[in-house]
Amino acid sequence: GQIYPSSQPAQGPAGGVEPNAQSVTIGFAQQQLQAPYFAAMQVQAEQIAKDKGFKLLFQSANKDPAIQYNQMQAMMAQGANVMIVNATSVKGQYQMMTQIASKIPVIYIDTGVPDTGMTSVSSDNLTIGRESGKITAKRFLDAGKSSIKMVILTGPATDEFVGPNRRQGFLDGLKEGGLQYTIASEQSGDYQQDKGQVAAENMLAANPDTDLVLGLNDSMALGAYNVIQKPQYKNVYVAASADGQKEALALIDQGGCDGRYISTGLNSPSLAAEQALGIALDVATGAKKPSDYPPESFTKAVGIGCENIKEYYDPNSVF
Amino acid sequence: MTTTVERGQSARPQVGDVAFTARGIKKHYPGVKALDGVDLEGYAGEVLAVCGANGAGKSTFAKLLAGVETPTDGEIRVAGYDHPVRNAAEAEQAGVLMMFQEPLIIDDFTVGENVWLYKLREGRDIRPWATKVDSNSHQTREVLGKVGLGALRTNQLARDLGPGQRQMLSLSRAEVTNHQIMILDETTASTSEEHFNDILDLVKREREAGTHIMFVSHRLNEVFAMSDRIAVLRNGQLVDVLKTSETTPDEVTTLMIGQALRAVERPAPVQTEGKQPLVAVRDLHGGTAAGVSFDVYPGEVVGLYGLVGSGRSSVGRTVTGQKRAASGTIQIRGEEVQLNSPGQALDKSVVYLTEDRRLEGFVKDFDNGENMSLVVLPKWSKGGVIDTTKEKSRVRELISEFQVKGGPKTYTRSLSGGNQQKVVIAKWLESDPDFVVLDEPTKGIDVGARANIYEIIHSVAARDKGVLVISSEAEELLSLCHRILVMRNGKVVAEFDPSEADTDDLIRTALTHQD
Amino acid sequence: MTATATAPAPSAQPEAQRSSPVVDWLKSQYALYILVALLLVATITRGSIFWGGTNLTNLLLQMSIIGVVVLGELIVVLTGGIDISVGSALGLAAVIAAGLFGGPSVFLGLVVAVIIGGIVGAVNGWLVAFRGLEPFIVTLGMLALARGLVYAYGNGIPINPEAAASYATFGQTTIIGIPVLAIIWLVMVALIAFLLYRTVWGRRVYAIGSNIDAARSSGIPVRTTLWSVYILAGLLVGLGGWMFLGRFASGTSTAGNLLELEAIAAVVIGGARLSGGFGKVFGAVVGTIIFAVIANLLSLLNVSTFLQDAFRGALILVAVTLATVQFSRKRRATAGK
Amino acid sequence: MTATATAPAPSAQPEAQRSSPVVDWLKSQYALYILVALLLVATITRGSIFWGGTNLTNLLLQMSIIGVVVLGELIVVLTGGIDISVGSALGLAAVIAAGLFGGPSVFLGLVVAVIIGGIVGAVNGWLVAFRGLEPFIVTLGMLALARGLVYAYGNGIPINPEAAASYATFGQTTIIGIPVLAIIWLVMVALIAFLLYRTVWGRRVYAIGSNIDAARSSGIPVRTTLWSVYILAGLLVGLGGWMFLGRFASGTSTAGNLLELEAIAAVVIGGARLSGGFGKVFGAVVGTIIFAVIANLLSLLNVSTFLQDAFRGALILVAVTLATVQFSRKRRATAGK
Ligand SMILES: Nc1ncnc2c1ncn2[C@@H]1O[C@H](COP(=O)(O)OP(=O)(O)OP(=O)(O)O)[C@@H](O)[C@H]1O
Ligand SMILES: Nc1ncnc2c1ncn2[C@@H]1O[C@H](COP(=O)(O)OP(=O)(O)OP(=O)(O)O)[C@@H](O)[C@H]1O
Ligand SMILES: [Mg+2]
Ligand SMILES: [Mg+2]
Repeated sequence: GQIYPSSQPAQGPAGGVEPNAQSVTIGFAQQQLQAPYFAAMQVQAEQIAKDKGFKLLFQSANKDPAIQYNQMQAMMAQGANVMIVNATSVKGQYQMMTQIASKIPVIYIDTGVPDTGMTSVSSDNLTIGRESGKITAKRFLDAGKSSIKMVILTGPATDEFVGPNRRQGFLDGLKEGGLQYTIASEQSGDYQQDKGQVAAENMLAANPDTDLVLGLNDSMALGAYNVIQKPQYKNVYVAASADGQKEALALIDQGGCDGRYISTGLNSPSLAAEQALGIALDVATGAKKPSDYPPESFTKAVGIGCENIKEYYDPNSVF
Repeated sequence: MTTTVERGQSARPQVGDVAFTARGIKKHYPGVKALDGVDLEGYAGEVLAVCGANGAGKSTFAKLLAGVETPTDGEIRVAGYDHPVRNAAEAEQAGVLMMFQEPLIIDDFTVGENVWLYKLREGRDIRPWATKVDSNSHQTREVLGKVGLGALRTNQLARDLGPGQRQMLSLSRAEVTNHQIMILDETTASTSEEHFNDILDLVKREREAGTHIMFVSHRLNEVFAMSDRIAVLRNGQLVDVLKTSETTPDEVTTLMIGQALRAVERPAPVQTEGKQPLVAVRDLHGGTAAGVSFDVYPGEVVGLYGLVGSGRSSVGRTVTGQKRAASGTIQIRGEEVQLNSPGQALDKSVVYLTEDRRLEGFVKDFDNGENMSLVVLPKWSKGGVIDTTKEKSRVRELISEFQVKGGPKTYTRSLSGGNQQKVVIAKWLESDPDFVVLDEPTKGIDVGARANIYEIIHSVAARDKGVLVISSEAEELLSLCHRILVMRNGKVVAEFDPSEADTDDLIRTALTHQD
Repeated sequence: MTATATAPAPSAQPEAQRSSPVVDWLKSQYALYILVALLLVATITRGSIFWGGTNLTNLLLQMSIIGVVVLGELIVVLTGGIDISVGSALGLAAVIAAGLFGGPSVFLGLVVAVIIGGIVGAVNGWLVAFRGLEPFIVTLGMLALARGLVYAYGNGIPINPEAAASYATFGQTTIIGIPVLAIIWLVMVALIAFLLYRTVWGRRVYAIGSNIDAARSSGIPVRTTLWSVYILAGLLVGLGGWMFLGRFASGTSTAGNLLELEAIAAVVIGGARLSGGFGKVFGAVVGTIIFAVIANLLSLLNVSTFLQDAFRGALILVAVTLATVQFSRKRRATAGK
Repeated sequence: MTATATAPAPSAQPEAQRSSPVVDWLKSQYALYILVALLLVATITRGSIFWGGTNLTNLLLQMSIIGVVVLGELIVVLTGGIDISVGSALGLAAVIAAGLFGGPSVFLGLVVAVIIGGIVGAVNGWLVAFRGLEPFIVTLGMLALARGLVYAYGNGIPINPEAAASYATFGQTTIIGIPVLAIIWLVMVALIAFLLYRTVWGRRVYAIGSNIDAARSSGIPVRTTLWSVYILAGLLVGLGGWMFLGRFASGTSTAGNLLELEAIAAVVIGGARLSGGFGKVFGAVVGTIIFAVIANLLSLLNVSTFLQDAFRGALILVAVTLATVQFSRKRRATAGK
């Protein structure tokens, strides 16, 4: 026999259309909690569930597709109607997600698996990176530098999609902004602040004439920011290509246009969660059909720098 | 022999043929010349006893013959085998069976499986269903019966056996393997007279089958009862090889230790009338001890005799807090005490010298100094910080006092068996206990040092302390103690005054099957 | 003989040393109690879902891959060793089986995965058995090396075999309701139990783990046996890698990540002694089920992600503590240690 | 007493010692050779940068936190135990020290972190020493529990103490060019060395690890000593958590993640035996430095992320294998085992 006889995506909520939001169960398979961005998404989702009254099953997979698969299966066993998935692997989960999506409508958030599921709500990492890159380019040009040497803090080796896009976007943004750059070194900071700090230390020691440390997220850039407090690095600046973490925004706010944390990109966990949960609820209650949605939709993409920081910085937000 | 002759019917050597030849054997360990040029032959169908003081090199020679170690220089040839023996596998092919001083038993295997261990040897193919069947068979029980372990269940874990039983268990392999040379390295050291008879029988059978038997023991009476020739080692050299029928124990002793042995004097009787006993034990149960009562008075050396399994060690362990008593009372100087752990007993100055050196005797990664100071360390320290100068100097003194062949920095595990025992005795006596239980204290100790240990025991008692000596050697107890208790089936069944009893009395009492 | 009053007759003494085999067996099965307790909790809290067909199938699938790895870990632990490279080796086997020649067939994948696993095991085993190195440090090196090769092989990007669809179909096939992957696991359980309990090789493994000196001096070929143990463990891990492909149809670079901890934990909670010589296949299987049920249950109970780890940890601690309460009390009473 | 002249004169005996101490010491220091080889490679490939003041300071900082944890792991391993909860416990100590009362002062943080570490250690130790549980499984439970509490405490979001700035300042303070954090580490090294080598407690730790039965029957309070070992290890880990705050000024939820593997590896590569009773502080320190230098070097050489793990693994394997080649050859020649 076969456990998943069909490979066609489900055309309606699992277990049938629910009469109202109170009887809906939504599964949310988060890829990890190791970075604040993802943790904030959970906090947001739980808030929305409370407000709207549906039942939220939330699981986090520690970056491992195998664990995520098990968790999704467990959610289905518990009667989830719709599933929101932040995929752990863009390429590696194709068959897995085909199987899952044949039984339940799947909405991707942040990271999706192409050609599976019904829709994907993600931040456009390329654009976000580019916007942040443009702001950084402007700062250097304003300061009279037309060419910089930079080092990059990347994600782990398993980062197949998001990181490379953020990196490419940022570099494109620098180029668009008219700044020449050379990359002296790239090391992984695992998207974590402490690992990012250590990697930045090592790269700066090897390349003391660096102008810019780019972190592919704010956590790592914050680690690098700690390093450049040392007097010998007083001419080194930090930028991130994404996230908009509160601590980073605070630094941008504090430093103003002379600050050494130049820019980041907005990748709002709450925006994304709101949008995805809205779709999920509509599908589960039959307000809309899975086929009503486009395969992809993006959340707002902006770069945040000293000039527009006031719009985005909220000291009381979770993230 | 019961079984399974595996290595074909290849012509068994005739009695009198050369079984092995050792030429110019040297074995040097870092800093020690364990053997320094030994030439020796063994013949088929004879029992060759090897005698020598502790550390003379007996075990080393045996290990070389068995191929467990490789000589630094020289060559050993075994009859019927072309190559010099270079390792354990070759020796096994050559038909050498060794019983180690510390028997090698697989603790997690059952008694039955340990008997048939040789079936796991190299070269035997993987035969499904071949392993479990034997270990519980009638044949297994028969084999165990021959080595005096008939009462054991074959599916009992070897872990639970006492040292004496372990020795006999490893000896059972002699019954199931085929060999031309059998080495018994102090196999009798912790066995009682009863088991000695089993060993005698075994040796007799083997010898008639043409096996060469090498017998290492510190008990000269056994050596004389069993052997045809006696090889005497001293400091790694072969001093002489004597015909047993043409020599005397005194002559052997003189050759071994360089001078004749003084007779040990029986201790002067102590006055116990009207005194308060140092230790009073009433109706003690625990382990195999089932209702034991006795007193030990200050200044007394009391002996505890019995067969293996009669409950002596259980008594010793229970009165010293090594094991908890199931019931019964223990009073020290009239005051009832609860000894729930060795630590508590130590606080009350009550200590137990184990018969199980391998398991509980010393710490294998410690050197002599560290082992000797293990118990008394708190006394040699201030606020928990060790006074190293004091430790060093006192350890040196102990080493010479107990005639340990080895320095303070030598690992105890690399010492010869007898020297290890001396380290363990020193460790306990240094704590200056009020009451000390010595379980087989002279196990593996040579005749020279033995006299020394006896004197130390007497000097302990002379300071108004109490000593309880557990031994499987009736003779030893008779010459050492003021009083001897005999145990049987977990109870004290008789008390003897050594001046009015002899070995036979003790053995008979221990063996009798009715009260 | 006429036994004397109070004292037990000598022939009765051996009985006093070890209690009856059934009691003994039950005593040593505290893993089983933990499992029963977990199943009880599952039944009470989420009975209908937990015992539902879907969930049971999921559970079986979830434990079959780690189950095979646990068997490999078990035999290594029995020798007194440890293998912390199993997770990475599984990943390597999966990735190369998926990628070599494009991964055109499921069967070829099996061969490749098993060979890769065997090679990793052979290297580990050679260093441990013939070079005398500490298994922990050897397999730690292998842990990093194999994981590194996984990353390097696909630059961190998952490798989808050409036969992905066949793998996916194969992985969810069931026979009389039981997933094939689970059947493979159970067959391996039987195989390893047979090897350990019924062959000379198995006895040798236990002997080496219990007392390597005694084993050596009894003429047991210690080195080759040790080597064979690591190789067999490697083969099992390779098989696990292939099963991974069957289940996920993709060689992801995180395949098998952190599996080693769970595998060792399952072996240990199943009653095996880390210093070797003691441990049963049955215990290891129970250990495997325990961890799978815990993970499944935490999912079913929808425990907050932030608290899941805490729950899992607390559960492990409480379980092992409770399960030993009676025994350790008894032990103390008799032994007075 | 007067020796009775029957035996050979004792004064001739001390010759029979183990071989010359220097040779012996050098033989057992293969970790040192590995380190020297690594430093050579570093000098050849990136000499000027590697030996530059900035990098040396970085290196010292990078090893001081793990260095303190390694000391805790060492004493546990010496007793024959293992503690795989050190990483999580460090994270817990860091997060709670950062968050409790808002983390208003560096000194209060120290007190809180050390207390948290001590509590974790006390629980581990109690279960191991008094309940007789297997250290691996106990600390595995604690690994999950403590990490779970970290997530739960801050919902996975980093906790920045109010005194973040003071932590940051403190963390980069140097005294005559040496970072304070490194000085704390070195003081701890000296303290642990003193405790292990010069006190009754230290001697007992070794005795318990080498032969627990002999230790017990020699009247050593085995349980309380074991307990104290785990507590001390916990205190050190707590201290490490506080140092983490000093260095990163933020209690991230990943603080200390996977530290346990590195700590055990450093202890083992430093020559300690996992079954207990054998191991030196010096070796553990060398082990710590080795792993820090490897990581630093791979960074300085700008080795691709995809290849770093593979390089690290291969380096470990080659190093331990080479370092033992000569000795095992010698051993075989003499022992012929
Ligand atoms: N592995 C070893 N390393 C170092 N020295 C050793 C080793 N084995 C034995 N020796 C030394 O070799 C010498 C001879 O030891 P051996 O065990 O042969 O003595 P023995 O005659 O059997 O003594 P005993 O009667 O006490 O058993 C001793 O000094 C001992 O310390
Ligand atoms: N109080 C006790 N409680 C539980 N077990 C005990 C106690 N005392 C001793 N034992 C154990 O009981 C077992 C008794 O073994 P065995 O019958 O071989 O020795 P024994 O008869 O006491 O000694 P011996 O052979 O010296 O006469 C030993 O393993 C010992 O450790
Ligand atoms: Mg000897
Ligand atoms: Mg006894």
